[in-house]
This record gives sequence, structure tokens and C-alpha cells, in this order.
Amino acid sequence: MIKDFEHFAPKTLKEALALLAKYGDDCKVICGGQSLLILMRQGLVAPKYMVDIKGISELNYIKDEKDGLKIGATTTHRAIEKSPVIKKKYPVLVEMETRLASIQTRNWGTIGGNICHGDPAGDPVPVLIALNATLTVAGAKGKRSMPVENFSLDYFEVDLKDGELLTEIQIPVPPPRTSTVYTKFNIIESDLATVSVAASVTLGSGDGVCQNVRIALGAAAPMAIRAKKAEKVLKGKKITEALLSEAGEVAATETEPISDIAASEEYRRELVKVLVPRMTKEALARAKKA
Amino acid sequence: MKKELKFKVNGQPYDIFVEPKKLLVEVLRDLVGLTGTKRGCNSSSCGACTVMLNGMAVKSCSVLALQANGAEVVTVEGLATGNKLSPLQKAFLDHGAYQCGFCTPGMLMSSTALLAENPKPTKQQMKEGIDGNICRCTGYNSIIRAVTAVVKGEYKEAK
Amino acid sequence: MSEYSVIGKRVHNVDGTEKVTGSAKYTFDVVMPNMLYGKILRSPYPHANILKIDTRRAKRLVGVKAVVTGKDTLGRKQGIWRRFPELCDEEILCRAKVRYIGDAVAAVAAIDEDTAEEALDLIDVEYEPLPAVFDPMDAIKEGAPQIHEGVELNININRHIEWGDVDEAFEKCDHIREDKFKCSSQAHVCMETHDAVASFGHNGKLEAWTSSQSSYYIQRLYADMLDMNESDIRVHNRHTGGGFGSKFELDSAQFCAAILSQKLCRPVKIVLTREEEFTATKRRTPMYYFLKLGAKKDGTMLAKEVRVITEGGAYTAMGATALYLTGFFSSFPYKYPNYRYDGYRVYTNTATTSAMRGFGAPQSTFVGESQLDMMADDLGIDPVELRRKNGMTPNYEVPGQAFIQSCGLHQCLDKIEEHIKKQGKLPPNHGIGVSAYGFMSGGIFNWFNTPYAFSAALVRINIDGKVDVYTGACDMGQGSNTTLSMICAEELGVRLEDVRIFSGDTGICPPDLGAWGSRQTLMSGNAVKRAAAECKQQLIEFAAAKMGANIVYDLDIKDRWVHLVDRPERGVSYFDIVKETIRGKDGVAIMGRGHYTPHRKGMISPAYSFGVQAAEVEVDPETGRYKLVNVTTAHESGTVINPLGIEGQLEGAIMMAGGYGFCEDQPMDEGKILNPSIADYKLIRSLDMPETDILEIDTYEPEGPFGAKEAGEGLTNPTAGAIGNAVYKAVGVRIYDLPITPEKVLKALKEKEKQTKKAKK
Amino acid sequence: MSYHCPVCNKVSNKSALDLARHMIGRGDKVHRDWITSKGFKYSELLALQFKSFGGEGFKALAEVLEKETKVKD
Repeated sequence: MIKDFEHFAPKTLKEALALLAKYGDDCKVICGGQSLLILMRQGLVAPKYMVDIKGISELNYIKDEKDGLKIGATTTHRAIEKSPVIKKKYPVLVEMETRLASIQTRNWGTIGGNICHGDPAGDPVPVLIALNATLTVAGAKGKRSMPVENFSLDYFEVDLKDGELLTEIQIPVPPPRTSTVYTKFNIIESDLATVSVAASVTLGSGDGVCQNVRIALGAAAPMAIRAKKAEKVLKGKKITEALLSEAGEVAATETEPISDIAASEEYRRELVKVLVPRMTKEALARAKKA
Repeated sequence: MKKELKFKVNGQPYDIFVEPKKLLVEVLRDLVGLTGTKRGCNSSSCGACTVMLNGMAVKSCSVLALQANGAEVVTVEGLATGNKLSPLQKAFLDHGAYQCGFCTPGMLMSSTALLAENPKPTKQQMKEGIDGNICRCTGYNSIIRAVTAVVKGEYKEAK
Repeated sequence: MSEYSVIGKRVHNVDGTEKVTGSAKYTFDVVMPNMLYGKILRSPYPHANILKIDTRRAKRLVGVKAVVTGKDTLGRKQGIWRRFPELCDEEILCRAKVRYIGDAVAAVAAIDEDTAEEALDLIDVEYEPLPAVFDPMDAIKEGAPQIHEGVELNININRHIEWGDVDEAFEKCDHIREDKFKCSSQAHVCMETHDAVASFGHNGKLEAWTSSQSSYYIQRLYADMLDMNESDIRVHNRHTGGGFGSKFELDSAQFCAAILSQKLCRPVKIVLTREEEFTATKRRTPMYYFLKLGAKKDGTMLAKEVRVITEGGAYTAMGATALYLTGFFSSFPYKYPNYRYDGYRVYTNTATTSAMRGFGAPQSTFVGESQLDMMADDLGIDPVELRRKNGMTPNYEVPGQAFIQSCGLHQCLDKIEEHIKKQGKLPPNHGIGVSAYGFMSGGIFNWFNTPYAFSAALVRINIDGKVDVYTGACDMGQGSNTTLSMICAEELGVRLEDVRIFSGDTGICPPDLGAWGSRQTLMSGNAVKRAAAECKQQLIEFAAAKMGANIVYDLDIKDRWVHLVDRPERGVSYFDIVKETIRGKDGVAIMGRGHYTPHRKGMISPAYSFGVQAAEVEVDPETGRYKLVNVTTAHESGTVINPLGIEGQLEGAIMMAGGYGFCEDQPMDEGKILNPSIADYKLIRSLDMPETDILEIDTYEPEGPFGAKEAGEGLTNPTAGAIGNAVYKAVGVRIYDLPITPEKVLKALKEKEKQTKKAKK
Repeated sequence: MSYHCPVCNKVSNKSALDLARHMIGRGDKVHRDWITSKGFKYSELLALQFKSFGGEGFKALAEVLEKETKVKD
């Protein structure tokens, strides 16, 4: 049962930031609300004020610029899923969005809302980490940017200081011979991930050496993490089956999975051991073709 | 305190005052009085409350009513034109694409939105279109057959 | 051309247009003037005494009109086995003791749901927690907490079935298998949760709207709990959003709404939340299964012994029947010359387990078909061949238990064998598993202890020839309104659109035991058929007089044409005859009454349907995840009355039974259900649903209307077993406990790898 | 010969074991009390029965019934 609150619907970012500064901790931001309203209906969240930024059109855009892709925080999942330019240049984002929850949730839920919700099993963050994306947040005292992997601090906790709003996601143009892939393991297709793996591989020119690799794991720790040690196993080397499975073993040691009704800790580690080599190999294959 | 909500439901404009906490589904059922839209869960996962908002399928239990300000909402009661059923409604009848009928309004809205956006979806896209809607009676395949029949043009659009 | 003009045709459901336009009204949509909204306070403890309930703060909250506790009830105990008072053990609104997390202790009626919910937090209940026990294996140990007074070892009920000489037969077997299985719980997940609007008048009479499978049961159980005459109670069952076995016992929404309304003489509406639906209504019975199977080298089954311990939960409910049926269907669908079953239902401090579609047979079929496949492997016999060798045949008597008339099992086995051959060589990690089943068309037993006929119907023909059918049968989505209307139209020789059906309203419809045990097509169908026949007879008499034909001619009615059977062209319009019959009967509308109660039949059911299912899976051996590729079913249920209906029942059953094997589970911790939401309770969705093919088998059941038998629950029995056998065929690992999750498959694969490595050394 | 249930009018002509199955299977108060009066604890008989295959629980009761309820006809 939702407790009543005062509802503000600012039309501009400036207005929104002013409201957030004014009401501080007593107010919460709502955009698509696809995750937040579940918590509110169950009485887990009951703010006195709500700043509804769904209507702020200045934060709702997909810009393909020279230095990369810019996505406004209030852009819906479905808009990303159906964007021709993203399909062409960043296909992994479309693959990820297609399997995110349901069409209804994707039509109204936003990429910014998902990232700020901070669910370690959320689909976008591992992919954005693999794509080496950065985020911009804005507050009354000005803007600051950070790599997306530093944004999630802990279980459902993100680096938003009081009165700040996430405004934009930036994704750099991938270097040549680069490909990024994503998969999530679950029993029901559109379910949250039991474990998810995003892998990005950049090949050296013509010699099959893995010039750079980024591996991100979802639902394997209190927040989405980069498997840095596993990356070191592969970086700068010629990829072999043995190396790939070693990377999988190493990645499994970097996780802090939980046991819950979906899977045990051991099983999540086992999945990381299997999916990291599998996805890295897939990225490698696509990179060769790119 | 209450705020003004001006929006259209099935083409009919409404201008009402609602408490901010009110969800779109509550306003549609209790204030506008259209009980075709149902509710089946408390975790935004069953899809029985699906309506169309500005042409998109959304879960009306997961949209604040005030966020529908200025929007065009279509509910299952808005599918028929006068006494003529829509092609999808006729296809659902022919293919037994419902049994208890409680999820049917949601299924019809998801399918209608799917075809409005993409008149020629593949079978996989049809399945994605209704994947957000749980049905415990039919096993979904009859619904996919009904949507397929409409895509194949077996039903005329009601004039 | 089949000789039927209505039956067997692909028709729209009679209530279809309401359902596809959203105009169908469910109890969920009922709004009455002056109506209040109720909420129920439930116990957070699995086992505790209630010391004190202080409702003063709640009563003072603005908008609260009434707060009731166990003290406001007559303290009676309800149970569906009314013939056995010691099995009626549920107060619904607890007075002294709570027995599971979710047991109701208080209820509030207020001007709206939010106020009622807020009031719940203001009710102070003082509990004295008691030691609790959750697993039946612990509950039967000496010294385990006693959940119901005077019930030793928490054994709620035990059932025994035996024929032949089991011990001697095992001596003569060439090969014996002993296997242990664990069957899990499952939630009905009806899309419309339990709900009720109860409205007491100042005349002391009760009118209630509720989502139900048997309005007569609700009426009778209300009468028991409120100490009223059942005819002072009228229960409406408008459209119901699914039942699947969860909606024919009196539940907390119905009872608390009535108690609150009784105090206020105002309508009170209670709609259970989805969380309450998962935690505080009934669910499928989890079972520990111990099987011993003995066979000759040539595959002839000589003896089977079955021991089952079921998790009963806090109360009896319909659990006793599940215990009996799982033992009865453990011998299905094969001819075991020697068979022994011992079943024990054990009280535990968990949510009560009761009836759910299949009712014990999905459990017995999963374990039975799994073990049979293992036996086939041991003996080196093809699984289909082993089933063919031992399968039941028409007119077979299950010794001392039941008499089976029509049985198309062998045609189904042939069709499935053909289907499997057609698939040819499967790609790697694919497997097709087989599972055979049989089920009853309604039960003979009358534990509800009502003197009424099992089914009754009234048919009335009006002056314009239009036909009204009044039946106590309840349509919860399975399509009984359509099937019964078709039976009436066929018998009377009119068209489906000439028939209008009134069902589930105890005020105007004759009593019927309702929708459970797949009984309505057969039993309510027979009642409707006989009532229609009574009307037809009156029309035939007038037609014969009017036509003055030679008395050697028989008359019949087909497609609104009353005619001589041997000279179909000689006849008169049905509509004219109706007018004249009514005029000839002093202006009284034509009425016919029909009823059906199975007499002198085998112990369990008047008729049995059979079938075989083949499920194909594709397994990813590195993660254990598998995809349901295809489920093909050869089902025989006599004459098919409503083809669209039977296809719907089959595909819907595959979603539910497939879920039972594939993903559905209710993990618990100390009696607390850990996934009480549709987000966490895994359900098959459209992307996960396999392709489903149906191979129709033509049989005729003499006991059923026009030769029809059940197609509701039987179809829910085979799929879990078919999936288990398919996974074994694909990657060679056997899973012994449901659901068959990827984690279990991978663990078994790793285990198998270790075994083969050790064997190589 | 046949075996008459000492509590209700059920007659079993097969064996004492068959009558034992009837008495334990029926499981209502009347039958339970007679069984307890013979020095058995009803729940123990059941425990014997579900602990292993072979129907041990019934054999124990059948011995008593063999003596007390056999009727030559």
C-alpha cells in the first residue's frame, strides 16, 4: 500500500535539481518507476515528496556523435532497443535490452532509472562496463563524471550524493576489430539474471593477439564488477582454449556470489567458469569478422 | 493533496483530481469505472493490468496516474468499434485464445500494441510481445495462433 | 460426417464475447452500494498460542467499521470431509492457536482497502511461540511437537490399498528396483486471487459473490460455520479467474467477509493479495515416495509396493483425498497383479496442502514413469514396448478397486511411437522422454456427505424455442458452460445459439458438487442430457400426435427439425411444435429435470481417460540448462464434445505440469515461503513454452454423455515424468526430486563424470 | 474360515492379515481404541509400517487377530 506524498513534475533539469536541493533526504526521484513502485507498493519506500523527472525531455535523447554515443538518462529501454544507429554500431545494447524484463516494462522504464536502482542483477550495467562507458551526474553544485563501474557502490547503493541526478551515459567509439557480447543465465527467458557476463575483445592487427579485453560480471557480487584478474590472463596474448578456461577459473575467484532461491553460491561460480570463456570466445569470433 | 489529471481514455477526455499515490490502474478501475483492466500481482510481473499509453503497452499498476497527464490511454473496452469487435478480438474467439478470461484484457492490449508497432512480427516477436503477460489456463500457443491469423490478414479491420 | 450436428464442432465459448471485451464481471469487479473493504491479519509464527488480541487501537482508526477475531465466530471447525468430524479441523479465524505462517487471527472492515490495511498494524496480538516442525519426516518422530491435540505422531490420516500377494510375488521376480523420490509443492497461481463479497441482510440471510469451483460447497460450508440453513444462503459464482483445485473449500476471504458483514449488515469485500495467495491458501501436496518394483526378465511387471509420506501442512482440507488418489494412481496405467500402497499424511507447521489439478497423480506419475524407464533400461527393453506389454486394456478391473470400461492406452502408445520414429536421429544433447497416464472422470466417493444427487440440471424451453439450462456446475475457465450448452443443444436437436446457460448461482440452479476431479463433463453433462431428453420427449409426443405418422416410425429432432427418423424429409418445424406443446400444456413452459449419481460403479470413478506424452528437451551439458523443445500428447477421452476446449485444456496443462517439472517450487525456511510473488515464483511464459502437438485418439465411453469423458486433470499428470525421462535420454542423468533445475542436472553430470573417471582407473 | 472385525460388522474371508489391513486402514477412533486395548500403540504400528517395505505393521496385528477373531464356518 503506497503512502501518499507530494508530487512534483519539473519540466527542466534545473527545476528538478532545485527541488532535490530543497527537500533533500525527504524526497525521492521517480522516472519510469518500474522498480521503485514495486518497493513503494510493498511499503519498503515511503517518501514525503517525489520529484517525477519522466517529463524532462532534455534528458531523453540518443545522440551518435564523433566521440561516441550519448544516451539521456530518461531514455526508455525500448527506445534503445529500437534505435537503428545503436543496432548498427553498438548491437550488444540491443541484444541486452531485448531480454530485459517485458515489453511493457521496457516501454516505460528508463536506462537511468535501472542504473540508479543499483540491482547487481540489472542487465545494462555489465554491458556498459564492457563498453567502457562513463556516466555524468548533475547536482546543485555542478556536474561530475565517472566510469560506470565505479557508480555502483554496494547492494542497491549508487554514488549519487544528496540532490544529484544521473543525466547522461556516454559510450566511447569502440576501437577497430572490437566486439562486445552479453549473456545472462536464468531458467525463465525474461527473468533477472542468476549470473550475467559481458565480454569485449579487441584484436591486434592481423596477428590474432588479444590487444585488449574487458570482462564484466552481473549478479555475482553485491554490484556488477569487472573481472580484472581474468582480463590479465588474456590481455596481450594469443587466445587459446586453455587460456580461456583459465580466465574462467580466475574470474570465478573474483566473485562474491550469494546463495538464494535461484541458485547456490557454488553453482553461480560454476556458471562464471563456463560463461566467461564461452562469451570471450564469442566476442573473439565476432571481432575477427568486425 | 490531490493534483489535476487531464487525459483521454478510449478517446473520451477526463479531467479529474487524484491523490499522487494513485496508480493508473486504480484510476481506470475505480474512478473512470472501466473494470476490464485487471490486477493479478503486487510485483509488476503478471501483465493483467496492461493498457496502451500513447500507443505503447505499459503495466498500469507500475505507472503513477499523474504520469498519464495529457496522454491517450486505450483499455480493452476501447478495442471494439461500436458493436464490431476488433480483428484480434475475433481471432481470440475463433482460436480459443482465452479460458478463464482474467488475463485476456492484458493479452489483447499487449497484442494490439505489438501489431500497432509492427504489423508483420515474426513468431519470436509475437512471443516477446506477450511474454510480459502470465496466463495459467491456455499455455500461450493458442494466443500466438490468434495473433498469427490476424497478421496473415484473415480478419478485416472493423470500419 | 459424424452423426452429431453440434458436438465436435469448433465453437466459440458461450461467454467468449464478454471475455474478449473486458465486460465479463468477476467477483474482483463486484462493487455494491454501502460496501466496505476487508483485510485479514495473519500469524507471523508457524506454531503459537494466541494469548491476547487487543483491537481497541484498530477500532478507533477513522474509517474502520468493524474488527473481528476468533471470539466473534462460533468456534466451529470446517473441513471438506464432513463425514469424518475428526478431519474437520480448521477454524479459519483462529481462536486459541495458530498452526502455520499465514493462519488468520483477525479481520478488519473499513471504508477502503488502505484504511483496512493500516488498521491491521494497530491490532496487537500477544503470541506464545511453540516449537514447530516443518518436514513430515521430522513430524512423525517421537517427541515432535503435536500440532493437533490427540493426534499421535502428527499422522493426520493413513490410507492402505492392496491386492494379490506382494511379498510372494517379489520372490518370483528376476529384477527388483527400489527407488526414492521427492515431489515438490506447487502453487495454483489462479490469475484471479481468492476473493469474496459477503452481504448479510437484516433478515439474517446471506448473499455472497465469490470466485469458486463449487458454489454449492461454499453454500454448505458457510451453513456449517455460521450455523445457518443452507437455503438461507445464496452464493453467486459469476466469472471465475481460474481455480485449478484451489477454490472449492471455504477460504479466509469468504469466511472473514461473512463474519464482518454479519456484524454490520453491510456488504464486505475481501480480495486476497498475491502474497496471501501464495502463503495463506492451499497448495499441491509435497510427497516423499518410496517405490519397490519387481519384474520378470521379459518385462512383465509382477509386483509394486509403494510407501508415501506427504507433507500435510496445518489442516486436513482435501489432503486426505490426495493421499488416497496418489496411491490409487500409482498403479496407473498398468496391470500390476500384486500391489501394495501405504500412505501417511502428516501434519506440519506449513501452509495446508490440498487439491491441485491432477490431485496426487502428477506425483505418482512422475515417480512411476521415471522408475519404469529405469526398469526398461535395466532389462534392455524399449520404454514404449515395456509400457505396451503391461498397459491397461478396455474392460480391465483394477482388483477390488475400480472397473475400467473404455481405455485407448494402446492406440496412444502406437501413435507416440510413430511420432518418435518420425523425429529420426536427434541432434546431440537432445532427448525424447515418454510418460503414460490415466485419470478419473469425477470421483464416486461422497465424503462431503450431501444427500443431493451428484449433479442436477433443469432445462426449460420458452415460447420462442429458446432453451434455458440451469446447472450447479461451475465454469472456472475450463469451459463447462460451453460444453454443457453443446450437450443440451445436441440432445434437443437445436443450435448452440438457441441455448442460454445459468450456472453456479445456488439461488436458481439445482445443486451440483462442482468442478473438481474432472467430473463436470461426465456427471453434469449426463444431468443436462437427461433434463434435455425429458423436454424432447414432451415435444416428440406432441409432434407424433400432430403428424399422425404410423406408430412404427420413430421421431427425432435435428437442427430445429422434428422428423421421422426413417423419412427425415417428413417433419415439422421445431419452433411450431414448441408453441403447440406449450399451448397443449395449458400454457406452461416445457421443463425437464435431469440428475446423475454414479451407482454400482467401481470404487473410484465412472470412467477413466488415458494418454501418453512425449517431451523433447535440449540440454546444455556445460551449465545443465535445458530447453523444452516440444511436447506431443496422444490423449483419449472418448467423444470430444468441445475440440477448442480440449486443445485448450491440453496446452494449459502442459504449461502447469511442465512448470511442475521445469521450474515451479516453493522453497521454505522454518515454515516461511521464500518466494511469495509472481516475480520470484518461476512460471513458464510464452518464450519458455514448448511447441505442443495433440494426437487425437477416437474412443467411446458408454458411461459418459455421447461417449465423453474427462480431459481436465489427466493431462496434468505426465509432463514432469516426460521431462525427467527426456533429460535422462539426452545426457544420461536421472533427477529424483522435483523441480528438475539446471543446478541439479549439472551436479548429476559432474557426479557421472567422476564415476566414469573412477571406472576407467 | 473367516475373520470378523471385533468392532464393526466387516467380515474378511481371506486372512487375518486382510482384517488387520481393514482395522488399521479404517483408522477411526473405534478401531484405534480396540487396537490399543490389545497392548499396541497405534502410532507405533504405523511407524513400523512406513519405516520399511513388507507391511510389518500389519503382520504384528494379524497375529493377535488370528487368535481372537477366527470363525470357522
